[in-house]
Amino acid sequence: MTLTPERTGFQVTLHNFTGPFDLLLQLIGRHELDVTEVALSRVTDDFIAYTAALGGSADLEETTGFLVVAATLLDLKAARLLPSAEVEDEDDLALLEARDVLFARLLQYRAYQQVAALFRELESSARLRYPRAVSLPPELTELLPPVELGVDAARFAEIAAAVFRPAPPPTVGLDHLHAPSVSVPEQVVIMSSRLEEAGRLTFAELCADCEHGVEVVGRFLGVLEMYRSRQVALDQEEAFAELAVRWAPDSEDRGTAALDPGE
Amino acid sequence: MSLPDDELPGLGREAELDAAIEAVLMVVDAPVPATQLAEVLEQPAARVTTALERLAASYAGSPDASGSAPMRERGFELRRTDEGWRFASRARFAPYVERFVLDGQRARLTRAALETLAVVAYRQPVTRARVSAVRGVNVDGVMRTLTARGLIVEAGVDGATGGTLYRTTELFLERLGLGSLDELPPIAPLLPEVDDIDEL
Amino acid sequence: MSLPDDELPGLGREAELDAAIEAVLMVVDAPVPATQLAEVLEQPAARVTTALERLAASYAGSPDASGSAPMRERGFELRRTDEGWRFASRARFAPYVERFVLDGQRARLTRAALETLAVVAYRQPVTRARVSAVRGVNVDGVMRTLTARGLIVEAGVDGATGGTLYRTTELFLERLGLGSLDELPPIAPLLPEVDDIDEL
Repeated sequence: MTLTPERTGFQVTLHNFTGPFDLLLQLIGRHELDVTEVALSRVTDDFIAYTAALGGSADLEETTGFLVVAATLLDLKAARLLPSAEVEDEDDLALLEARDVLFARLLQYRAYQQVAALFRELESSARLRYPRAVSLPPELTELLPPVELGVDAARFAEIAAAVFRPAPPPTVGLDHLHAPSVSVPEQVVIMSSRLEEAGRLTFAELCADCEHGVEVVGRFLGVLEMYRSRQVALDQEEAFAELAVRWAPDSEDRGTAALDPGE
Repeated sequence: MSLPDDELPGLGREAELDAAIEAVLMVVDAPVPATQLAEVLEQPAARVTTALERLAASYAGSPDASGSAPMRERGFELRRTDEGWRFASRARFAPYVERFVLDGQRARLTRAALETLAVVAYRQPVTRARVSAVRGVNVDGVMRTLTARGLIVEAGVDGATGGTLYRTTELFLERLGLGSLDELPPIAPLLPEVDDIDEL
Repeated sequence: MSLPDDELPGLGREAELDAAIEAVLMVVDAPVPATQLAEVLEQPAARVTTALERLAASYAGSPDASGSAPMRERGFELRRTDEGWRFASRARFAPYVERFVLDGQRARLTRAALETLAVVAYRQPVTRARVSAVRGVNVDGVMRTLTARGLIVEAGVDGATGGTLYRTTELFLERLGLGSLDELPPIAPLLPEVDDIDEL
């Protein structure tokens, strides 16, 4: 790589891309990096250059999509430039989570992209054989009995309506209007009192009364908060095993969970 | 519409020309003039006519001009009419063909046919592709049946897509007991939640 | 409807049975099960199936079981599907056939449309917002196009978000040459389960 002081100007050398994931995948492909490796910081500059070039040509929503990914990439790159430290504070955890989400989305997007390519092949081979599909010759049509619809006009209209109506009949879901707002400190209070009483609860038990996904998320963040402030210890036999939360205020006992996210 | 030349099988050999003609005639739902075949196959009309005659003779069990062994008489024939050439069942098997046609036939329309007819009735004139899109299934066969039964007819060509347009017939009104299309019951009241069925 | 027996050509000889089958298949508008043919021809189903297989092989240019000279490969083939048998044009002549049958509207799907279709196919029923999240772009326009072309349809409302759900149609399956959704190729095994990620 040569370092030249002045910028050589931005050049579009990619195929048409649709959306930030598409662009990112193309950049990763161009650098011959594996998506599953930590390739993101290497393509960050390219990605941001393209986002900048997008400028006024894209609409607000589209630009936002690119900017969200660009910001995530920048964060990740910045994190890699700094000396690696203990992952302790929430920002680091958030960053790791952001990276994982981005990877997961990229992998997901790539999987659908591969399927789409397969669809293209299926589509082109499926249509090579055209079936014989012809009308009855007139001499045979004459043999047929007179046609009957078997319905009256009113019934015919009902059939038409059934065809045009989006199926099944829509029912308006109202749940989303009352999505509870969840405060992490509140969840910490709830869980503290329960843990103080029970001593030890699995995470599933702690969440047994949650009605919404967002409450589970709130409790999980609450557990992390309590772990950080040394109120609880965490036990987990192995990755993906059941997580148990123990009440252990101010103790040095950190539990047996493999929480090192640096792996 | 034009295809890259390298995708086209060459038709220099007679066997290949014959096969290409067979492929087209097997699928097309109307007699095809030799001149139109010649144009599409990019061959001289005389050569195509010779090929058609050769094919017709071979289906009848005559040895073909190439001197190869005669084929047995086939159950189909290549029939030449004023409008062009088309495949047809050989006349002497007509009893079986008629029995087959009547066997599967019911006087009453199927539910699928009624639904397709309903789309044509309320959206006419309408292309087959449009009807197909509304119903989410291929309607080619049903549209042919409705045409053969005299309930719908072709009504020109859609300017935008080039697709054939269809409308309902007098027979349709008669079978429904209506004097005119204006008497079709409105379906908007049956679709309270749909603002504009054209969107569908 | 019943015909006097003396009008029916005897089908004792294999060549005659083959020809009778050809004659019937020439007028059908949809695949015909061997059993239905057997009924109409008053022959054992096994004998009819053997004949159908013999015909299919002979159109492909294989010597038939009677040991007579091999026929050249024809421009048509006899196709067996789950629903039955019917004639179709041979794949390699598709470029010529398409010049006749394309109804002015067989635009290939764009990459964006295919990708969107892929997400709907594997996640159905699915809301537009969900598809949009997977693709990372707004998909409103593409979803409208796919709906207008009958490849996807509305399928109720998501209880949690109130968003309209979408699913693929039979037309979609037909377009890809699939018999059912079960035949969709398995999606890449490394696809992480990201349903929950979408919630965050």
